[in-house]
Amino acid sequence: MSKCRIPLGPFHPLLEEAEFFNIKVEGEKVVDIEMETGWMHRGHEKISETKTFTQSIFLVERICGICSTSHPFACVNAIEDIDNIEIPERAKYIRVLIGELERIHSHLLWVCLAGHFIGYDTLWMWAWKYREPILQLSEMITGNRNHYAMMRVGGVGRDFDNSLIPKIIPVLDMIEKKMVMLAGAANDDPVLRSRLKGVGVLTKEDAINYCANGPTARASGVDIDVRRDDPTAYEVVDVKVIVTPNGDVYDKLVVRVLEIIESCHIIKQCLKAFEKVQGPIINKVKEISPGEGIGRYEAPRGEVFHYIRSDGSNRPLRHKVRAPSFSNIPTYKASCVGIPLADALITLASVDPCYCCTERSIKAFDINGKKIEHNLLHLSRKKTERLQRELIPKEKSLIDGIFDLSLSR
Amino acid sequence: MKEKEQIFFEKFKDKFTKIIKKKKRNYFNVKNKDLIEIADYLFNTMKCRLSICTATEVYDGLEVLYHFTDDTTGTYYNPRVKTSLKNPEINSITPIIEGANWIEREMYDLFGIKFKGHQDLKKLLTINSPEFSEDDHPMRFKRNQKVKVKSQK
Amino acid sequence: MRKLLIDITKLVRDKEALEKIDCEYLYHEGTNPGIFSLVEIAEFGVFCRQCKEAFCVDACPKEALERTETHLVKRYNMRCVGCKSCILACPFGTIFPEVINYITAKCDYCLNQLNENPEYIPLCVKTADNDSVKIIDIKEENPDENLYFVGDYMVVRTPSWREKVEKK
Amino acid sequence: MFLKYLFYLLIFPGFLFASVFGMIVGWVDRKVSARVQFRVGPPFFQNFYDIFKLWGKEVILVKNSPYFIFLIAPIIAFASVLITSTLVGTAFFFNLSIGGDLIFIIYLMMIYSVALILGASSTGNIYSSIGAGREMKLLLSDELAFILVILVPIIQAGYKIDLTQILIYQQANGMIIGSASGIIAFIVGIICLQAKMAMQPFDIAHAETEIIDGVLIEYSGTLLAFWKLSHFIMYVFLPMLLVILFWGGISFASVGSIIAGVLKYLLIVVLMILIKNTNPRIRIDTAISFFWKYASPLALVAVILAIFGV
Amino acid sequence: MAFYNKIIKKSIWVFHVSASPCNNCDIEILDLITPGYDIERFGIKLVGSVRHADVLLVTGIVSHKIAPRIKQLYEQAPKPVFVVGIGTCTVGGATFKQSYNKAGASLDKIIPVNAFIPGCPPKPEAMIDGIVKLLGTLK
Ligand code: SF4
Ligand code: SF4
Ligand code: SF4
Ligand code: SF4
Ligand code: SF4
Ligand code: SF4
Ligand code: SF4
Ligand code: SF4
Repeated sequence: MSKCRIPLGPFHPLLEEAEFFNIKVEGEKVVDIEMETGWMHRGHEKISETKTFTQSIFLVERICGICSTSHPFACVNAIEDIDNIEIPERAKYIRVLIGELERIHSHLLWVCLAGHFIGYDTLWMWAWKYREPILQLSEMITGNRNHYAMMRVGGVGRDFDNSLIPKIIPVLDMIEKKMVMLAGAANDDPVLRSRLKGVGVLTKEDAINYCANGPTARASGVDIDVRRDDPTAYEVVDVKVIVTPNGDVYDKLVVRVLEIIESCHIIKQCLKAFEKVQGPIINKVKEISPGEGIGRYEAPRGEVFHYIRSDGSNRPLRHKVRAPSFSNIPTYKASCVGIPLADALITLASVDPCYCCTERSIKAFDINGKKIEHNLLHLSRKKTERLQRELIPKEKSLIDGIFDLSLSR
Repeated sequence: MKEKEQIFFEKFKDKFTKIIKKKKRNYFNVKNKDLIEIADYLFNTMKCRLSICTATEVYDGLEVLYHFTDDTTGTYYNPRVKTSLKNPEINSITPIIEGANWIEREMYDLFGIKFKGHQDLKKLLTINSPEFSEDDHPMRFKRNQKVKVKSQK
Repeated sequence: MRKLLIDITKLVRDKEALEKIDCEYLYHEGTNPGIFSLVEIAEFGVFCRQCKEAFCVDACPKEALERTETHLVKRYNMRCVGCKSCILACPFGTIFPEVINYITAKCDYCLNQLNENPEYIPLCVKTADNDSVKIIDIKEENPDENLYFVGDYMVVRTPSWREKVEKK
Repeated sequence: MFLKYLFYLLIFPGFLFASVFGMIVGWVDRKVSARVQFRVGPPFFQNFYDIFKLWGKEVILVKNSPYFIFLIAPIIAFASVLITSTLVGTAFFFNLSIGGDLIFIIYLMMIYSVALILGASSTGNIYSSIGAGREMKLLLSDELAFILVILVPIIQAGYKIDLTQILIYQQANGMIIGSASGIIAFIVGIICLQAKMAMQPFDIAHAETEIIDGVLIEYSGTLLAFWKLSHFIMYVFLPMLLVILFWGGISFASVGSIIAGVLKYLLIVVLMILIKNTNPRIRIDTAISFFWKYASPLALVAVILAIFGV
Repeated sequence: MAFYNKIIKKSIWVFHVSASPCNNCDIEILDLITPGYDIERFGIKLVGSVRHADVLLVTGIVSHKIAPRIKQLYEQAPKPVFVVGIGTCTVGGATFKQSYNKAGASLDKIIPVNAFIPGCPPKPEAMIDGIVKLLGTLK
């Protein structure tokens, strides 16, 4: 029986872990997945060594545009960890506010793309419609739609304007209402449920073994959340961690939707605090002493990890970045094998590896990795022949007729 | 919670050198031969999660820092293993932790550290790249390229 | 006691001498090796008049310069933006434009290596032309030979106003 | 006589009318979809621009593929769609038909699908071949249901396989949709149309996010224009076919009846667009089991009911 | 030809090529087709296959690995095809200027580019403006 490899990608933007999947299928069933990475490799860690600490914050912001405040957040955490720098309370609230706004828009983006992936363009468009106000809020608060440029070592770069509070609350209420609606719709819609429930299950053991984190792990019942476990600004707010037991795509959807609602609650706590907590937003940092620091932050997709080693100058000597997807992507191996191709794609997407542009360039390889553009036609015919045999042995004659035609061109 | 940490440091007292303790962060040097045992203890007994490993090139060699995090307390345990510049080799921890697969491949790619016992050690990021051959490791410093070292007067 | 000697007169004579000197810590390839930070510390140590109301401190827009208790002026590299206003403001012209950069380097006098191996010779010493940087054994300051201590590990050879002050 | 048929084929219910009207309905589709998605949607002439533009673009042939099939497939498909639309159109507007035209229509529809499969598998692209495989599975699953659906009016009209005969029967005895078997068949029919038109939830062979437009991936320029045009024409005659079969067609007796006829047609179109916009794409195995387990048996029930004249 | 140009201006099918970007430009491109900006109003549509494309929207610094693929894509696209570089990345590399995995100083060293839309990321309005300006150059 001929197996066939479907190349997926490589036009897929995922920071250092941009991927190119070689999906080995038998018919429609996935038997193996292999990933080739490095298409988007830009060498951040090396570039960072040529930049000052302040500049690296903006560099890591550009690791990825979706959670573009998570990386700076973790980066400043790491720098502050070297010298145990404390930040003012108001700055903490501002950091939390930005982080949670980002989480909302990122999770909504996931809902959009998941919708797009299962061919539900209406869901895509609707979720995007609700995402747009969040971006506008971000623009109001930080001045930018995506790359916020708010984080600084020792605080934040821009104060929050208290007069914006009445504008933010209605948007949050709207989002919350819509999310409740979406959760209900996902629960009721039989077609949607059949596409998501029980699909691409990642067991708890696998999640732990593969060191998964973030919503991917939480959907599998692993109770971790950096915001609660190792808070650096989040100690000022209450964070409820959402954990679901099943690990399928449906649970991943549920976790994300509930997290959006939780984020709305956290933002409301911040807004309440802003009226009371005034004062400086940044501590002056004069020097970073030699040493090493670890910073992490719960990005929408999981734990962002930054390790910074300083030699006392104003540049990092080593700057290690680990995006959550780096740990989450290898879980594909556990969750995608043995399920139909159409499901594999949504499972791949369910980890949320910034999956907006997978469907790109085409190149085929055979099982030995040789290019097979030449006999691909032959292969595909063979496959179709096999399919017809499997599918309807009785009506074989009709189909055979058709294929004789195609072979004798 | 504190006890777990103490038991750990008691148990491996004579295997650690140069322990740096900070708030929620522990760094300690270990020997290459003890690495697997310590990783096994951290991962399976203390139920730590392997966040990532950081390879760094320092003046006299390469070092790899393993970042294990205990999610119940938010504490980091960072064993540091040193290896030589010429022939960097470290024991692989993939037999214990499946998730280390890509991490070690990445370090092999960028720094050229060979992991003994890794099933499938090939490049991760610059694989099949037209620019980088198999022995190009872009994160390594090109030492003393422009400098001609003169004899000491 | 072994100390690192910097001969500023010799360094200044040859314009490119500074650029040629390499540093053990090549973390930041090519740019700004540790010798710059050595020269900076040296010049704040021996050239700077340590004014009571320092113009340079007042001129700095980012409050990166500060006077420490020992009257030395110190530049904090996280705050400096390399605008070089301080160079213009100093009435004595004691700050070299070359060494006040936005991106700074750090020298630890190769203490790491020296601790392990006292015979160790740092790379800056190896690469410096005509003995402008070397390691010497020295007990105390020697104003007659223009040798002054700066900090614990460094000795600078240069004519300095400190000579006259001390002679008085 | 010959000229008249040529006129039918090329101008009125055929090529010119079907293309223009199809593009307009295609615009309605895009516009309604956009409105459902809170968007404004494209301008009225958008599909015309698209087709004209495609006409002028370069056609890229795939290396090492059988050019002949690649080139001829869209033309065969277009021709078969065109003839179908002429057949349906003449019946719809002029109450004219050749004997046994329903059989023709079923065959021509199948030829369209087969041409699609052939064209797709001739490109040598792996996504195309997956798309072709899916198209074939889909064809095999929805075809039975579709034929059963068509059987219902045939049986009700007294085993007549002409569209005109069915219309005449309906004029005499009321619409077929009024009967129990009629309504069941009509519902299954709409679902079959959805599959035939490759609209969600059955756009499995085109699945943009899985296999990049699947079957049409390698087509460009004029050839792609042919495919698009065929698709637009299907917008015209498939709903018309349903109107004829179940809903008594259109009568030009009065303005009111004309409007009623147009409304019937539009209702089906809008229904299809709404189904498209409120459903995700389903998996091919779900689709197969849906058609074989639910749709076909349901249609069969309708046929049995029709035989007993319910 | 003039007539044809008029038509092509009204019907632009774009294919989105992401060549090692930070994703943000890509997301903002998706923004364009969603309710907020809805460029289907102007007949601009995102397509999945490069064979159907009239405009290639390229984002990102082009890494060594992806550069040959980009060239291939450009060749595969049916002419006439326009290339628009979105974001500062394509212009000169932005913060990634020093990257060791960057092929060519800017996108036009790799494939011919008709327009650049700088910004990091460019606002959706800027992208619409850029595309409209590009179309304005067609006579
Ligand atoms: S986690 Fe994903 S979305 Fe977030 S910054 Fe990293 S790559 Fe981008
Ligand atoms: S103004 Fe010049 S001399 Fe005075 S403290 Fe500043 S640098 Fe030294
Ligand atoms: S003249 Fe210069 S050195 Fe003297 S007191 Fe004034 S500022 Fe200080
Ligand atoms: S160069 Fe630095 S220290 Fe000097 S004035 Fe400017 S900011 Fe201050
Ligand atoms: S770059 Fe120009 S505008 Fe910006 S701080 Fe320096 S002098 Fe001022
Ligand atoms: S002493 Fe060492 S650290 Fe300092 S400049 Fe010389 S080589 Fe560099
Ligand atoms: S003005 Fe702002 S956006 Fe423009 S180059 Fe300067 S920092 Fe960047
Ligand atoms: S221009 Fe800016 S936003 Fe766009 S891809 Fe490059 S770094 Fe990201």
